[in-house]
Amino acid sequence: MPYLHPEQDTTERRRIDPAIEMEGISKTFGSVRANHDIRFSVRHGEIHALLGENGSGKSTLMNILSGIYMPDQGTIRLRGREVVFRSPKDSIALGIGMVHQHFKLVEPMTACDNISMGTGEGLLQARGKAVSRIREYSDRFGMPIDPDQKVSDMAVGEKQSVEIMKVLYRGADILVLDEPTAVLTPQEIEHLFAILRRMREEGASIVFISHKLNEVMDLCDRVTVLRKGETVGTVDVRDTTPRHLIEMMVGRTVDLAIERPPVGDDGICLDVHGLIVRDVMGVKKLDDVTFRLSHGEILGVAGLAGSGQKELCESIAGLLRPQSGRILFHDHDIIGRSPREIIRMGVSMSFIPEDRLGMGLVASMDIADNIMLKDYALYGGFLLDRPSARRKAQSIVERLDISTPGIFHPVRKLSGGNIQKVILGREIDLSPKLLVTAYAVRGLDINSSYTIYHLLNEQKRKGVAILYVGEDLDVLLELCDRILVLCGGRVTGIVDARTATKEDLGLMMTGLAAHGEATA
Amino acid sequence: MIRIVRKEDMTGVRAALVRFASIVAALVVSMLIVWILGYDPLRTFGAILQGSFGSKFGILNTVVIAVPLLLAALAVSVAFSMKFWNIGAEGQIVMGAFGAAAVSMNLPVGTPPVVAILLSLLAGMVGGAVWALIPGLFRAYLGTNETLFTLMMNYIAIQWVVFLRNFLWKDPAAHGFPIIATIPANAFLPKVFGIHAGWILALALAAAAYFFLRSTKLGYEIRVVGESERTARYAGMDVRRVLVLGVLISGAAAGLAGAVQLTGVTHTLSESIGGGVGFTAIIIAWLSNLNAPAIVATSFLFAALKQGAMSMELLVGSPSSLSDVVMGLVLMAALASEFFLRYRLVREQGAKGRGPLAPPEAGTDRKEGS
Amino acid sequence: MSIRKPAVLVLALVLVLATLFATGCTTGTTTKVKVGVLYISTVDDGGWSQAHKRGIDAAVAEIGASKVDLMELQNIPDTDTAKTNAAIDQMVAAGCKIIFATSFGYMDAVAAKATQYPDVKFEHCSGYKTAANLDNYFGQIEQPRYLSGIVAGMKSTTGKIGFVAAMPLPEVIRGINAFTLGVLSVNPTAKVYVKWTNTWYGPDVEKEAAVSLLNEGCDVLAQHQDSPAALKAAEEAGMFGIGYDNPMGTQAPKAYLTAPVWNWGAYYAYKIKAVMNGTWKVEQYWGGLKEGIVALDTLSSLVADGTQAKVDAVTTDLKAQGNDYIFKGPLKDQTGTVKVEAGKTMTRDEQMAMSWFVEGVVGEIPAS
Amino acid sequence: MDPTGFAMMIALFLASAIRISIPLLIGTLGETLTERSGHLNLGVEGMMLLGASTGFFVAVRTQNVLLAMLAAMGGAGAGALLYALMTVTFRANQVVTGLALTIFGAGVANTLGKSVTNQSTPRNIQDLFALQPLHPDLSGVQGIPVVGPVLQFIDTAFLQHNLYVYGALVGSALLAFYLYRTHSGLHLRAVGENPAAADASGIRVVAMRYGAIVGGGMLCGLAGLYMPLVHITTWVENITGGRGWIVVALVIFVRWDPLKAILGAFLFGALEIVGFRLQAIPALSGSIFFSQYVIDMYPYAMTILVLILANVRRKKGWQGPGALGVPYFREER
Repeated sequence: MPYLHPEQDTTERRRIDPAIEMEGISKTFGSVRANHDIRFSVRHGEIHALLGENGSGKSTLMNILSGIYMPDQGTIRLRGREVVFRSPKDSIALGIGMVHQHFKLVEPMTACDNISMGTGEGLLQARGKAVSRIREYSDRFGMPIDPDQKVSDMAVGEKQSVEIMKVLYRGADILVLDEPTAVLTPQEIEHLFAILRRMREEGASIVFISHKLNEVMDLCDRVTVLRKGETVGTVDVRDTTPRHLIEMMVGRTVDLAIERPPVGDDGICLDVHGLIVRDVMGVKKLDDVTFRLSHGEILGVAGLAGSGQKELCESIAGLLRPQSGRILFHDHDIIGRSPREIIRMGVSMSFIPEDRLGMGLVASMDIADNIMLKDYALYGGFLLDRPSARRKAQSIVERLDISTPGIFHPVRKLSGGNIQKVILGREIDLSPKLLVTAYAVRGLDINSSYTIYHLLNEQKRKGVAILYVGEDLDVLLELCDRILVLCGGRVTGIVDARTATKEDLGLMMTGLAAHGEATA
Repeated sequence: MIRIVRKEDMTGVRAALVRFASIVAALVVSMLIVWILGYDPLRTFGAILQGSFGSKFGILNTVVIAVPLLLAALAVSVAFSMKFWNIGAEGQIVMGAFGAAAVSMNLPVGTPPVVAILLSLLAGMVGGAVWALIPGLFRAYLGTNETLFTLMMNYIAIQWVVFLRNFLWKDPAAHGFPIIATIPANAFLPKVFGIHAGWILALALAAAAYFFLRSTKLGYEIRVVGESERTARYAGMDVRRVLVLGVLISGAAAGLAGAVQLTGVTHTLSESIGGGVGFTAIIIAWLSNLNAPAIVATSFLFAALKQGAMSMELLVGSPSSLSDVVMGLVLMAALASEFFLRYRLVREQGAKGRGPLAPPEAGTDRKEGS
Repeated sequence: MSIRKPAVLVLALVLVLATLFATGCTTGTTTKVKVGVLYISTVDDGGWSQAHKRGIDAAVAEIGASKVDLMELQNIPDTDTAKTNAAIDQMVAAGCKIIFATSFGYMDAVAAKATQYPDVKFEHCSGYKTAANLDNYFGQIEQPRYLSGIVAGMKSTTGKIGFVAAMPLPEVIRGINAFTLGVLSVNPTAKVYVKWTNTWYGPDVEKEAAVSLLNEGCDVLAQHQDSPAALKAAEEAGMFGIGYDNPMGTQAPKAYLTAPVWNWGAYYAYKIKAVMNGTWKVEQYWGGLKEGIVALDTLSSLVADGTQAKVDAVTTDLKAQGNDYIFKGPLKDQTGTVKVEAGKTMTRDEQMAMSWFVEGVVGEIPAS
Repeated sequence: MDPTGFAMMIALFLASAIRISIPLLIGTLGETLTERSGHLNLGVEGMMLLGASTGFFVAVRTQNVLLAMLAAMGGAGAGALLYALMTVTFRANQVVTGLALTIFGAGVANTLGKSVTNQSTPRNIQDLFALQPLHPDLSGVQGIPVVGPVLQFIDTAFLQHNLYVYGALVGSALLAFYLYRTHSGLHLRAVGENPAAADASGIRVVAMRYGAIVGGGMLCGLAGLYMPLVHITTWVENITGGRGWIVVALVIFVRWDPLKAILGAFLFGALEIVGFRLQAIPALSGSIFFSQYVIDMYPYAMTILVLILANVRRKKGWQGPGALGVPYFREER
C-alpha cells in the first residue's frame, strides 16, 4: 500500500472533514497540568504550526495524538471518526506518524531496519522490497538515504530523514514533526522544507512544532498557539505577523511591579569571552558567547528552550568544559577548575531543569539533607554537620515560607514551588558572590514568585552578581537590569531591560531580529 | 482495560500491612504446595517455627546463620545505595575467607589471640575489598557493566579456592583428602553467650552502616551518587572517587563476612564457605530497602527460615528442597508487594464516555487507495 | 490498596493460630532412641548414601521401628563445614544420642562437635580420628574389589581396564590396588587406567571421566564413585562396567557385570543397640567379607565363562585370610620397586596409609 | 602414541566436547532470546532445573519423548512466566527476581525430582538418542591412505551424534534466522535496543518481552532436559550443576549471537572436560595450569575479558542489547 498515490484526488479529500480534530483534551502528570481543555484541528493538505513556549503543552498534546500518552479527558476525531489510541500502534495504524524531537531510532540498526520496523506482513523480512520502496520515496521526496547504513554512523540530518522516511513508509498521511529544525543546519532546513512542501502537495497533513517564527511564516498555512497548557487561538499565516504571533505566545505585557534596586558599582564579577561549547555530536551549543556581569547587577538571559542556557550555566559551574573562550571570575579563569573549586570561590548555581529534580536536588532525601548538598564538604572532618544543616533547613523553611510538614520531609513530595524555594534558599545560604539561577520561578504561584524576586533583590543589594535565566519575559523586563538574548547558542542581543519591550525580545529569541533592529 | 498508575508512596502501617499480607499469601500458597506434595502443612510449618525459635539451640543456630547474611547484606546495601549492582558478594565472601585463612595460617606460633583474630579479620576485609575493587575500577574508569562483572568474579573466587584445596593448600595430614588444614586455634573467634563473637561484629556493622550512610560525608556522597550522578557532579563530588571508595567498603564488609565465617564457624577454608549467602544477601538488602535496621530484621527472618528448613527435614522428613520452594515463593511475594506499594491498578479512565477504538474500517478506508 | 484490611487480618490470624497449634502438636515427648544420620547426598542417589540408608533401614527393621526415631539430614556437603556443624547441632538439639556421619570429609567437624557434646556418641565412617565418644568404622571393600578385578580381568579383551576414581585417598588407592591385583591374577598383561574426578558424587564429571577412559581403549570400567554414571557411559559405548556401593544392575543392564557392595545394616543395628544398652565403646570397626559388611553383588549374565567358579574359589580364601590374601608380597609399585617383599603382608597401618600404585596401574597420584 | 591414534583421541575429544556443550548451547540460545528483549534473567539455573525435572518426570511416566520435551518447556516456561510477570508487569528488579527464580526453580525441581530418582531414561528414549542419523558407513574407504583417516576423523568428531545435538545446532540456525531475517526478530531486537523507539514504531513492547522471556525460558528447559534424559540418563539433585551460570557468561562471551553461541558453547564445553584428557598426558598433568581447577576459571575470566574489551573498543555489538536490564514503562516521567 504505497503512500498517497498521485492519482488520488486530494481536492476531494480536502472537502471532507478536517484530518484531525482534538477537543477538550486535558492531561495531568501528578500535580502538573500539562494540557487543559485544548482544542486543535488540522485540515487535509495543510502544514499547521503548533507554537508555544517551552512547557506550553505542545509535546504532551502530540504524544497524546501519537498514542504514547492517554488523555485524562477529551476526544480525538480522525477524518471525522472518533478514535481512542491505546498505544502508538493504534495511532500508526490510523495513519499518524510522529517525528520526535529526540529521535526514536535504534542506533545499532540500519536505516532499512529502522524504517521497516513494525510494518510488513508475513514472517520474513522482505529486505529487497523494503529497500526498493525506500529508494522510491527517497527519489520522490529528494531524501538520499542509504538503507544499509547504520543509524549510529549517520549525521543528525540523515537521522531525521530516516525518521521522516519511517513515517512515509508506514503510509501515514498525518505527519507530526516536533521541533525538527532544532538540530539542523540552514541548508538541511531548506531541504526539509522542500520535502514537507512536496508532501503537502500530495495531500498530507503536517503538524509542525517550532519556536522559530521565520520558519513558521515561511512554511506553514495556519498556526495554533498554546500557552501554559491552554489553547490561545488558531490563525491563518497570511493574516498574521510574527509580532502578533509573539504576542499570542508570550501574552500581553502585564505590570508586575517588581522592585528594581539600582545597580551597584563594585566592579566586574564575571567576564565571559568567546565561549564555544559543542555537544558530543560536535554540534555547537554555545557560539562565541561574550558578556560581562557586574556586582550588584541582575543580568537576565532570555531565549527559547534549548538555546544554550543550560550549557552556559553548566560551563560557569564547571560541569561542562567549553571548547574555547574564557570565563573570568574576578579575573581568574575558572575554565578547567572542578565544580567544587568553583563553589569554594563563591559561585552558586541553582539550575532547575525541566524535570526539576534531575539535578540540584536529591529527590528521595529530606530537606535538611538537601540543604547541605553543597556546603557539606566545605568544613573539615569526615562527618556531616547535621545539627547546623538542620538549623539552616529550619531557617530557610521559615524565611522562604516553604510549606512542608517538616524539614525531614522528602523533597520529592514537596510541590514544585516549594522545591524551587529549597534550591534557591540553599544557594543563597552559601553567601555567593555570583548567583546563577535558572527558571527559579517555574511553576510557582504569584506569592511565591514575589518571595523569590525579593530574595534575589536582597542578594543584589548585597553586591551579588546574578545571572537570571528566565522564561517569563514580563519578569525579565521588570526584574533584570540588562537582558541577554540567546538564539541557537548565539547572543542575538544584550538590551537594557528598562527600555526593551517584549516584542523586541521575542523577535530576538526567534532569530528574526538582531539587537540593532530590535531596539530601533 | 487496566492501567498501572503510580501512587503516592505508602508508609507506616499500611505499607507494613501490604508487605505482611504478601508474605502471608506466600505462606498460604506454600502450605498448599506442601500439602499437594503429600506432606502435612501444619506439621511442616510447625517444624520450621520450632526449629528456628522453639529452643535455645534453635535460636542460637538461627543467629549463627544470620551473622554472615547480615554482614553480606549490609555490604551489598552500601554498593546498592550508589546503584553499583554488586552481585559479587559471594565471591567477596570467599576471598575474604581466603585472606583471613592466608594470614591466620601464616602467623608465627604463639601470636596472641587478639592479634591473630584482628589480623585475620583485617585480612578478610582486604581480600573482599580487593575482589570488589577490580570490577569497581573498571566500572568507574571504563564504564564496564558491574552486574555481570561481579557475577563472573564469584565463580573465579570459588574456583580459586577449589584449586587451593586440591593443590596449593591441600593438607598433607589429611591422608590425601583434598581439604585445607584447620586454621590455628589462636585465630578462632571467641564465643559470647554461646555464639561466636561474629554476631557482635555484625550488629556493630549494622549500626556503623546506618551511621555511615546517614552521618558521614562519604556515606552522604554515596547516597547522592546513587540518586543521580549528575546531581553529584553538580554538587562538586568526585563521582569516581565515591564509586571506588564505596565499592571498597562494600567489598570489605563482604570480606569480613567471609573472615567471620572462617574464624567463627568453619575454621577451615573451602569453596562452599559462602554457601550462597552472597546471593541471599542481595535479596535481603533489596527487600529491606537498603535500610540497615530492616536488614537486621530481614536477615534474622531468613536465617530462621533456613534454620527451620533443616528441622523441617529432620522432624517431618520432608525434603530440604521444599524449603527452597517456600523461600522462593516468599521472595516472589515480597517482590510483588513492592509493586502494590508503589502502583495501583485502575480501570481505564481516558475512554470514559467515548466510543470504542475506531473500527478496523477506518484503517482499511485509508488503505483502499492502494 | 489492592488487598482489603479485614482479609489481611483474618489471614494473619489463621496463620498465627495454625502455627501455634502445629507447634503444640510437635512438641510431644517420646522414649525412643534418637539416631542421627548425616548423608553427603540424597538417600536415593543410587550410590553411597543409598547404601547407608539401606543399612540404617535394615537396622531399624531389626531393632523395631517403635524403638528408634530416625533423624536424617541429606545433602550435607562434606566441604561445607558451616552446614555440617549446623546439622549436627540440630540433631543434638532434637535429642539424638548417636550420630552416624557417613562421609570422610565430616571428620574434622565431627571431631570438634564430639568435644562440644560429650554425651552424644559419634560414629564416623571411613576416617581415622577417635575420642572417648568418637568412633570410626569402615569395611574392607578391597576384598570384593579384588573379586571384581577378577571379573573384569576375565572379561577384558583389549587388556585395558578403566577405573574412575574419586580422590587420591588411601581408601581409594587401596581399592584400586586390590582391584588391579585381582585383574592381574587372571590377566597378567592387562593394565588398569585411572582417572581422578576429585568428587565422590558427580554424575556428569564421572561420565566424562568414563568417556575419556573408553576413548583411550578401555573395554571394562570399574569405579570408586557413588553414581552409576560410568556404568551408563560403558553401556552407551557398548562396553562393560563394574558398579559400586549397591547392586546397580537395573541402571545399565547391558553393561553391568557386578559390583562391590556395602551392607551396613548389621553394624548399625549393633551400635544402636549398644547405645540403648549403654555398652557403646570405641572399636574402629573394619570388617570384611567374612563379617558380611561388604559383598560382591550377584554376577550378571554378561561375565566371561568360568568367572563364577573363580570368584567362588577366591571368596573362600578371602574369607579365610582377609586382606592378607590381597596385600601379600611380592608387591611392586609402578616403577618396579619392590614395596612388599615376598612372604610378607602389609600391616593394617600400612594399608591405611597406602599412597602408591601397584605395578599394572596406569595413572598418577597427585602430589600433596 | 602413533599419529593416527593421537588424531583419533583428538576426534573423540571433540565429539565429547560437542556432547557436553549441548545444554550450554541450548541454554545460551534461550538466554540470548531473553536478553535480546532487554531483560537480564539470572534465573537460568532455576529454569534449566525446572525443565530437567518436569521433562524427565513426564518421560519416565509416559515414555514419550515429545511429551517430555513439551513438559520441560512448560515447566521452565512457567518459571519464566513468573519472572516476566514480576519484572515486566510488576516492575520488580530484574537481578533480584532472577536470583529468587533460581532458588524457587531449584526447590520445585528437586522436590519433584524425588519421585523419579533412581529411574533411568525409558529404554525407547535411550534408543532414540542412541541413533546417529548422520553417521556414514566408512567401511569402504577405511583402507585408503590419508582420505580414510581424515574421513574417519570427521566422522568420529562430528557425525556420530544424536538427534538432540543436531537439533540444538538447527535451533541455533533457526534463532539466528529469526533474529536477523524475520519481522518479529527485528522487532525483538528493536525492543531490546531501544524500547521507546520500538514502542513509537508500533511494536508491542510488553507482548514481545513476555514472548521472548517465556520462549527463552522454554529453551532453557530443553537445555536442562538434556542432562537427565540424554546425558546422565537418570535424575540427580541439581543435575545441571551450575551450567545455568555458565550460560549467563556464555551469552556475553558470544555477544548475544546464536551462531557464535555454537562455537562458544563448544569452547566452554571443551574446557569443562579437557582436564580428564590431560590426565593422560603425563607431561602436562603435573602442571597446575592444566589442572581442571584452573581451567574451570577460564570461561569466567574470558567472559570478563569480553566485557572489558566491549568498553575499550566501544563497539556497539559488544555491549549487548542497549536496554539490557533497563526497565521500560511508557508513561513514566
